[in-house]
Amino acid sequence: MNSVYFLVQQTMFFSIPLLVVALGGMFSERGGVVNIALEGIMIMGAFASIFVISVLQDTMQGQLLLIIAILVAVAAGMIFSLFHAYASINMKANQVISGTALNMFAPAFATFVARTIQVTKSINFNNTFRIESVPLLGDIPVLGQLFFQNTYLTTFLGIAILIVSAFVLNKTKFGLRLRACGEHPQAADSVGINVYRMRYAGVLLSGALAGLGGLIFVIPTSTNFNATVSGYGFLALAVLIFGQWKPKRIIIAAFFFGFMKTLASAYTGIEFLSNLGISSYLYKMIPYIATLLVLALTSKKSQAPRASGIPYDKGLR
Amino acid sequence: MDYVIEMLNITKKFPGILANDNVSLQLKNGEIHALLGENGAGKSTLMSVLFGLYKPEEGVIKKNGKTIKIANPNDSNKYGIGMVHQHFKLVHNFTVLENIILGVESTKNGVLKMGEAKKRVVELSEKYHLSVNPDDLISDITVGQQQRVEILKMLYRDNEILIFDEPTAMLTPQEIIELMKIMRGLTKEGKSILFITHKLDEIKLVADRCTILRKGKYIDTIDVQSTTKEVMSELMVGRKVQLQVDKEPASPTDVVLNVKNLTVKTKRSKKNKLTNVSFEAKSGEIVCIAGIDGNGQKELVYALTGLSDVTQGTITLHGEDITKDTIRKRRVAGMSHIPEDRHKHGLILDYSLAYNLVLQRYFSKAFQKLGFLKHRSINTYSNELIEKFDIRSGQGRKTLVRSMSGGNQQKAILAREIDTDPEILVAVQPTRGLDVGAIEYIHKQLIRQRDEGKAILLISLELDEVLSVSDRVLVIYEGEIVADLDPTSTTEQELGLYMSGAKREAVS
Amino acid sequence: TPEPVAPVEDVVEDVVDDVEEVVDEVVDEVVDEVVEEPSGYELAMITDIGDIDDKSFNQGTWEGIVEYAEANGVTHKYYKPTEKSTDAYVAAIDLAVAGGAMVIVTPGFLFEPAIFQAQDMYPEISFILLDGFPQDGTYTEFRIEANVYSIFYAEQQSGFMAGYAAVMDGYTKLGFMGGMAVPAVVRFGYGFAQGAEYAAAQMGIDAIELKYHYTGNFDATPENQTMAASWYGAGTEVIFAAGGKVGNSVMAAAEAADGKVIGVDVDQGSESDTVITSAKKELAISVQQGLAGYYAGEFKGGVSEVLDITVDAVGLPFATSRFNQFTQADYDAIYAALVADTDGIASAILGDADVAAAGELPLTIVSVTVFE
Amino acid sequence: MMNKLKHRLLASSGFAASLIAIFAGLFVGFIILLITNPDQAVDGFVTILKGGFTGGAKGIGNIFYLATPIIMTGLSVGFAFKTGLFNIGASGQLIVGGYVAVLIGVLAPGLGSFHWVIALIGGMAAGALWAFIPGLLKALFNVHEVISSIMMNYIGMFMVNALVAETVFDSLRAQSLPVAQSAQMPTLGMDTLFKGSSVNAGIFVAILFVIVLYIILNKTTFGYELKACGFNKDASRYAGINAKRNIILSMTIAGAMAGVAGGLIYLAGSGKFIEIVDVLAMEGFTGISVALLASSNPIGVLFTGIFVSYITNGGFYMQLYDFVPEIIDIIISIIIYFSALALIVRHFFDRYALKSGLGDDDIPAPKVEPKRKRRIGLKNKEVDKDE
Ligand SMILES: Nc1ncnc2c1ncn2[C@@H]1O[C@H](COP(=O)(O)OP(=O)(O)OP(=O)(O)O)[C@@H](O)[C@H]1O
Ligand SMILES: Nc1ncnc2c1ncn2[C@@H]1O[C@H](COP(=O)(O)OP(=O)(O)OP(=O)(O)O)[C@@H](O)[C@H]1O
Ligand SMILES: [Mg+2]
Ligand SMILES: [Mg+2]
Repeated sequence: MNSVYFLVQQTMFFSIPLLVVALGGMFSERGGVVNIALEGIMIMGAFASIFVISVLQDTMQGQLLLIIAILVAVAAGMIFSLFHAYASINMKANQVISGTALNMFAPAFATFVARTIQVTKSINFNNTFRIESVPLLGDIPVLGQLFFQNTYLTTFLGIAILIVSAFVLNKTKFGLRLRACGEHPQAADSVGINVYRMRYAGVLLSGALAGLGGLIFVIPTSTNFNATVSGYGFLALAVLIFGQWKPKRIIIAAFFFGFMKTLASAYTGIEFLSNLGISSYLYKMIPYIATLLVLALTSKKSQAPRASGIPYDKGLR
Repeated sequence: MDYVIEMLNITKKFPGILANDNVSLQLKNGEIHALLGENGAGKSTLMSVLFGLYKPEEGVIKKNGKTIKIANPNDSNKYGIGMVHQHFKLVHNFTVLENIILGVESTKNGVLKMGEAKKRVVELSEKYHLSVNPDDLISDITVGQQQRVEILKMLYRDNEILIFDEPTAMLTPQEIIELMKIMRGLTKEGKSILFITHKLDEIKLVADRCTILRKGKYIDTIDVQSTTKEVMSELMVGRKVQLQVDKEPASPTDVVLNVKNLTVKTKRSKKNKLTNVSFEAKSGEIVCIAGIDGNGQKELVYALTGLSDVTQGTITLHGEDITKDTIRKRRVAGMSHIPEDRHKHGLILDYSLAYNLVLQRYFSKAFQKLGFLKHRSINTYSNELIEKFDIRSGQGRKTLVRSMSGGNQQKAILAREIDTDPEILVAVQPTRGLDVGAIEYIHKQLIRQRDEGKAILLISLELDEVLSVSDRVLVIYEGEIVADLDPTSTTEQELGLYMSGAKREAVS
Repeated sequence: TPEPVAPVEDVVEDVVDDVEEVVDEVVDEVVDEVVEEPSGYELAMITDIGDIDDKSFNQGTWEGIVEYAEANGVTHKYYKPTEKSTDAYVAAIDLAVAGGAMVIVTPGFLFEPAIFQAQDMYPEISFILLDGFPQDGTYTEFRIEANVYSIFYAEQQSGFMAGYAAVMDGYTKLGFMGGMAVPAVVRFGYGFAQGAEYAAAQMGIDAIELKYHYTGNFDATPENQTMAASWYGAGTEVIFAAGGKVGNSVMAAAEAADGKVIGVDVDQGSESDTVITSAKKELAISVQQGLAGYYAGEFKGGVSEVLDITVDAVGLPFATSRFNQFTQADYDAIYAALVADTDGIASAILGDADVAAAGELPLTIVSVTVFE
Repeated sequence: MMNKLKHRLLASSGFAASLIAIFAGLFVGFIILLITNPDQAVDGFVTILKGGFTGGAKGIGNIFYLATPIIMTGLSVGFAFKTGLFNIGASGQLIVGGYVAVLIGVLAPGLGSFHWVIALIGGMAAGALWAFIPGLLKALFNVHEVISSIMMNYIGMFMVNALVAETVFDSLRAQSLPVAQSAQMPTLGMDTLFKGSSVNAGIFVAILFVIVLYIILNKTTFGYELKACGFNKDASRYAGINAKRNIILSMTIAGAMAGVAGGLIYLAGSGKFIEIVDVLAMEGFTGISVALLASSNPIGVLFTGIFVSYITNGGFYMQLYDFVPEIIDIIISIIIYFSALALIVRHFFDRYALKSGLGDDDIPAPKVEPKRKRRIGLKNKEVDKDE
C-alpha cells in the first residue's frame, strides 16, 4: 500500500505540469496557432518565478510566496508568448519558426540574465511550499494519503485549471469562438468575430499556463533552477496530441504518461519491479513505447484543429 | 428614389487582375436584385466588399444615402447586412446550432444559453421550411442542408440586407422553389436581397432588377420583367449564347460500364447506403443518375471510382472486373471522374494550374520519363488546355488554383477530365456554379464525347440538365434505382415523383 | 506604372562589385586580426560537457581560478568549445591562446587527446589537465611534455570517508547515485561502499544495504528525483549523490521524505539541510596550487600526480557536516589512518582499474544492489 | 533570356527578405551588446559578422564542418515538411544512424577503402528505419507524426545508450570507441587547405544529398506525388496517389537523411563520440531552424545550414571579448525570429513583382507553395479509406 501512495503522489509531480502545459497548448491550438514554444515559455515562467522566490525567500515563505511566484510565472509566460502571438498572428509568420526561435531564446536569455546578475546560471531556492498533509482532508483514510499528503498547492491548482479549461472551452461564448477560429477562421470572421483577438487570447492563455507549468515542474523536483525544463515542453506537446486537443483526454494522457514515467524511475525502490531484472535502459524506454502502443490503438479518429498552423489571411479562399 | 445600399465606383485589385473595375450597384429597398456575370466576373468580390471581407482600392458605400465605412463583417452586421457565401463558411465539427449562433451568442455571465437559441432556430426553420436538425454536426449533413444552415444563420441575425452568393447551386429543384418563396417572403417583410446566380430562370422568377458584370466591369442594370433571357445572357457574355441543348438522338453500341447488385454499407450507419444497384452504360450514350441529394449518389460514385470499398456486387469496365482495382488502375483503364467537391477532391489548390491539369496524367509517358517530369511538355499541354477550355486566371498556367474563381476552377477540372479521352466519364454536377456560357460549352463537350463513342455517367441534381442532356435517366432513391426513364418522354413533374419516393417502377 | 527594373547586366555588375568589396574588407580584417596583439586573458579554462556552474568539476575548477585570479590580480576567462569533440577542444585552446592565455586549465579526461596535441602546438603555454593524462585518443601513445601538469584525485578515499562516516553515524541503509560511470564517479562509488564495509566491520554491524545506480546524466530531473524518492520510500536513509546537479534532485526528494544526502566535490551543506556531509575533491585548491607554482616559476610540468588525502585534496568538511554520532575524534582517527596508510588501509581501497563493476567488490557486510 | 533572368532575380525576393531578417536580427543583437558591454560592443559585433573567418583557413574549414550535420538534419526536416509532415524526430534518427555507423566503423575494419561508405550507408538505413516507424504508425493508425517522433527520439536515445554499453563501449570514458581509420571520412586534402579544421568529405556528401533531394522534389513524379499529398491528401487519393505509401516513404527518406547526419558526425574523425548520456542530440532541433529558414527548399537548406554554422562560429570567436557566451544563442534566435517575420516581407515583394505588370506568361512558376506553405504542422487528416 505504501508504494501505491508513493506512486500516486509521485505521479502528480510528472503529470500536473504536463497537464497544465498541455492545456495551455490546447488553448493556443484550438484557436489556430501551433505553439511549439511551450518549452521556451516554461523556461521563462520558471526562470522569472524562481528568481523572484530566491530574492524574496528571506523575507517571506510558504504558500504566500508560492502564490506570488505563480503570479510572476503566469505574467512572464504571457509576456513571452506575446512574441509568438505577434509573429504568428499579426505578421502571419511561420508558427513553427517563431516557436523554434523562442525555444532557443528562452534558455539563452535565462542563462544570460542569471549570469549577468549573479555569475552562475543556476538559481537556488528553498522549497518551503510542500504540504505535509492538508488539514482535515489529509486525515481521510486512503484518499487522504493518496491525494492530500506530501503535496503542493499547485497540484490542486492544476486540477482546478483542468476543470475550468474544460468548462471555458466547451460551455462559454469565448470557448465557442476560440474553437471556431481554430477550425475555420474565415467562418468566424464572416460572423464578425475578431479572429486576431481570439487567437491572441489563445496564445496568451497558453503563455500563462506554460509559464505556470514551468514553475510547477521545477519546485518539487529540484532545489535550484538551471535554465532547463528537460524537454518537458515537448512532452507536453505530445500529451496535447495524445489527448487529441480535448481537456478530458489530455488529463488521461497526462496521467498515463506521468504514471509510466514514475514507474520507470521508481522501479528501483519497488521490490517487485526491481526484482524483474529488467535493465534501467529498458525501464526508461517503457513510458515512450507504451505511449506509442496506446496511440496506435486510439488515434484512428484523431484530428487536429483544421486551421491550426495556418496564419489567418482574409484574402484566402 | 430611395436606395438602401449604394456601391459606387468600386475598384478592387488582386495580383494580376482587376476583379472589380469601377463597378457601381444600387439596391432598392425591398427589391430582389440579381447580380449576373460570367465566372470570374467579380461578383463574389463585389459582394465581399459590401460584406467587409475585402477592402476596395477605390469607391464608396452608402446606406440610405449616407456614406458608411465597412471594414469588417462586424461593421456589415451592424448595418444589417448578412451574406450566404458561395463557399460555405461553416465550422465542420460544430453542430448546426453552434454554427448559427456563432458570433451572436446569447449568454449569461459568459456561459452559453443554448436552450433558448435552439428554440429560436427550430422556430425559424419551421417558419421558412428550412428543415435541419440543430444538433447534427455539419460534417454529417449534406451540402444542401449546409446551404440551409447558411440561410438560417442570416435569418437568425435579423439582417435586413441579405446577400445570397449562388445559393441555389446546391439545391434540388423543390428546394429552389422553396427558396424563391422564402426570398419573396423576406422582401415582403421589408428586407432587400442581393442575389447571385447563373440561372437565368431563377432571375426571371424572383428578381426585380439585375446588374450585369463582365470581366470586372460594370455593363448594365436592367429591369428583369422587360428583358429576355437571351438578352441577359448576351449582355453577360458579350455574344449570343445558345440556351437550349441541341443534340442528335443517341446511338448506343456496346456496354462500357456494367454494375451488378452493388451494395454499400458503411461502418457508421445501420442502413445500406446502396442496395443492389444494377445498371449499365453503353458507349455513345449519356446516362443520368437523378435524385435528391443524399440518396446514395455519393456512395455510388465513390464505389465506381474506387474512393471507397464495395460491400457486395461487381463493377465491370469493358468486361473486366474492376471492383477491387485501385483508383489508378481504373483511371488507366479509361475511367474519368469529375468530382462533386472540387476543393476536397478535384484540385490541389496550392499547385499551379499546370500541375493540376496533369493531376491524372503526370505519370503517363507524355509527361514523364524514367520518373522525371517533363516540365516542357506539361507546360505546353496546359497552355493548350487553357486555350481550348478558356480557363481564365491571373497568371495563366502558373496561377495558383487557390486564387482562381470557382467557375474557372471547375473548368480546369473539366478540361483535365475530358481531355484524357476516357472510356467512361463519371461527371458529378459538372456545371455546378458555372455561367451560362460555360455551361453551354460543357454540355457541348459532353455531347461531343458521347458522339465520339464514349459512355457518360452524369450525376446531377438539376432537372433541367438531366432532361436536356441525358439519353437515359435512372432515378435513385434511398440507395436504390427506382426508375429507368426516357428523358424525351418524361416531365419534370414525373421525375420529381420518382425522386421523392412517391412512385417507383421495377428496374432490372 | 511602376519603375522599370534596371537592366540585368547592371544589376549583376553591381552585385559583383559589392561582393568584391566585401571580400577585400574581410581579408583586411582577418590580416589585422592575426597581426593585432591579443587583448589578453592570462588564465584560461576550457569547459567540457557542463557549464561553469555544473556543480561538478567545471564549477570547482572555475571557482579555483577565479579566486586565485582575483587574489592576485590576474586576468582570467573561460571558453566554451563549439561542440564536444577533440577538434573543438583544440580550437578552443587556439582561441584561448589567441586571447592571450599563458596558462590553460582543462577539467576532465575528455581533454586528454586535445592536450596531447596542444602540448606540442603551444610549447610556450602551460596546461593543467585535471583527471587526465595526455594520450593520442586511442590509448596507444601516452606522453606528457614539460608544459603539462596532469592531476588525478584519489576520489575513492573521499568516497571511503563518506561511507565510513555514514555508517559510523548510524546509517545502515545507504544509496549511491552517480551521474555517469566515468572513472572519477566510479571511484567515488567504490570508495563509498568500501568505507561503509570498513566501518561496519569496526562497529560489528552485520548487514548494510547499499543501492547503487548511475543515472545517466548530470541534471536535476523529475526522473532523478523520483528514483531518489522511491529509494527513501523503500527505507534508504542516506544517498550519496555523485553527479553534479543530480544532487539537487536527490535533495528535493530527501526534503520530502526526511531522508539524508551526501554531497560531492564541494561542500554542498549550504544547499539543503538534508546534506549531512560532502565527499570533497579539492579541485579549487589544487588548481590554485598549480597556478601558484606557475607564477613562482615552479610549474610542475611533465608531472602527473594523484592528489590524495595526504595533501588534503580529498576528505569531508567536518566543521559543516551534520552528524549525530560521528565525532571529530572519529574523523581525526580515520583521517590519520588514511594519511599514514595504517595497516595498508588507504592502499587497500580498490579503484576503477581494479574492479569492473560495483557488484564485484569484495564486500561481506555491505550487500550492494546494482541497478543497471 | 535576359528578361527571364530579371524575373528570376525578382522572384528571389525570398533571399532578399532573409537578408533583411538577418540584418534586423544582428541589429537587435548589437543593441544587446551595447547595453551589456559598450566598450567592446563594436569589436564583438564585428566578430559575429566575420563568423568563422576570424579563425582564418581553419575557421573557414570549421564552418563547413559544423554545417555538415545540420544541413543533413535540415534536409530531413525540410523534406518531410514538403510532404506535410513535421519530422521533429531527426534527433532520434540521427543518434540511431550514428550508432550503426559507429558500430560498423568499429567492428568491421576489414572493409578497406569502402569502409566509411558502408558505415554511412548503415547509418542511413538505421535512420530510415527509425523514421519508418512513425511513418507506418501515421499511415496505418493515424498516429500524429509529431508525437510518435518525439517518443522515438527518447526511445532511440535510451536504446543507443544501452547498445553502446553492450557493443562498442569505451568503459574508461563511458562513451563509444573510436572508429577504425578506414571508417573515417576522407579529408580530400582539405585538412591541409583548411589546416587544423575538422572539415572532411562529409560536406560533399551533404551537397550530394541536397542535389538529390532537390531533383526528387522538383523534377520527378515521386516529388510531385509527395508534395501533392502534403497539400491535399484527399485530392491526391482521388488522383490515384497512394497517400499511405507516400507518408511512409517520405518519413523514411527524411530519416535516412538524419541517419546520414549521425554517421557524418561520428565518422568525421574529429574526436567526437556517442556518450552514454540522457540528452537528445541538438542537431536534430537545429535542423528545424535550418529547414524553416530555407522554406524547406533543399538548395536553401544548403545555404541556411552554412549560415547558421557561420554565425555560430562567429559566436565562438566572440569569446575573445567579455560577453556572456549565451549572447550568441540569443542573437541566433532573434535572427530566426525575424526570419519568421521576413516571410511577410517576402510576400510583399512577390506582390510587388506581380503588380508591376509582370503578370505575363514568363514569370517563373510560383514555386508551388504560397500562402498555404506556411501551414505547417500539427494538422492531422485521416488518410482512411472510408468516408
Ligand atoms: N483572394 C483572391 N486572390 C487572388 N485573386 C482573386 C481572389 N479572389 C478572387 N480573385 C480573382 O478575382 C476574379 C473575380 O473573382 P470572383 O470570385 O469575384 O468571381 P465571380 O464572379 O464570383 O465568379 P464565379 O461565378 O466563378 O463565382 C477572378 O479572376 C479570381 O481569380
Ligand atoms: N507548371 C508548373 N507548376 C509548378 N511548378 C512548376 C511548373 N513548371 C515548372 N515548375 C517548377 O519551376 C521550376 C523551373 O521549371 P521551368 O520548366 O520553368 O524551368 P526552366 O528553367 O524554364 O527550364 P526549361 O525552360 O528548360 O524547361 C521547376 O523545377 C519546377 O519545380
Ligand atoms: Mg463567385
Ligand atoms: Mg520553362
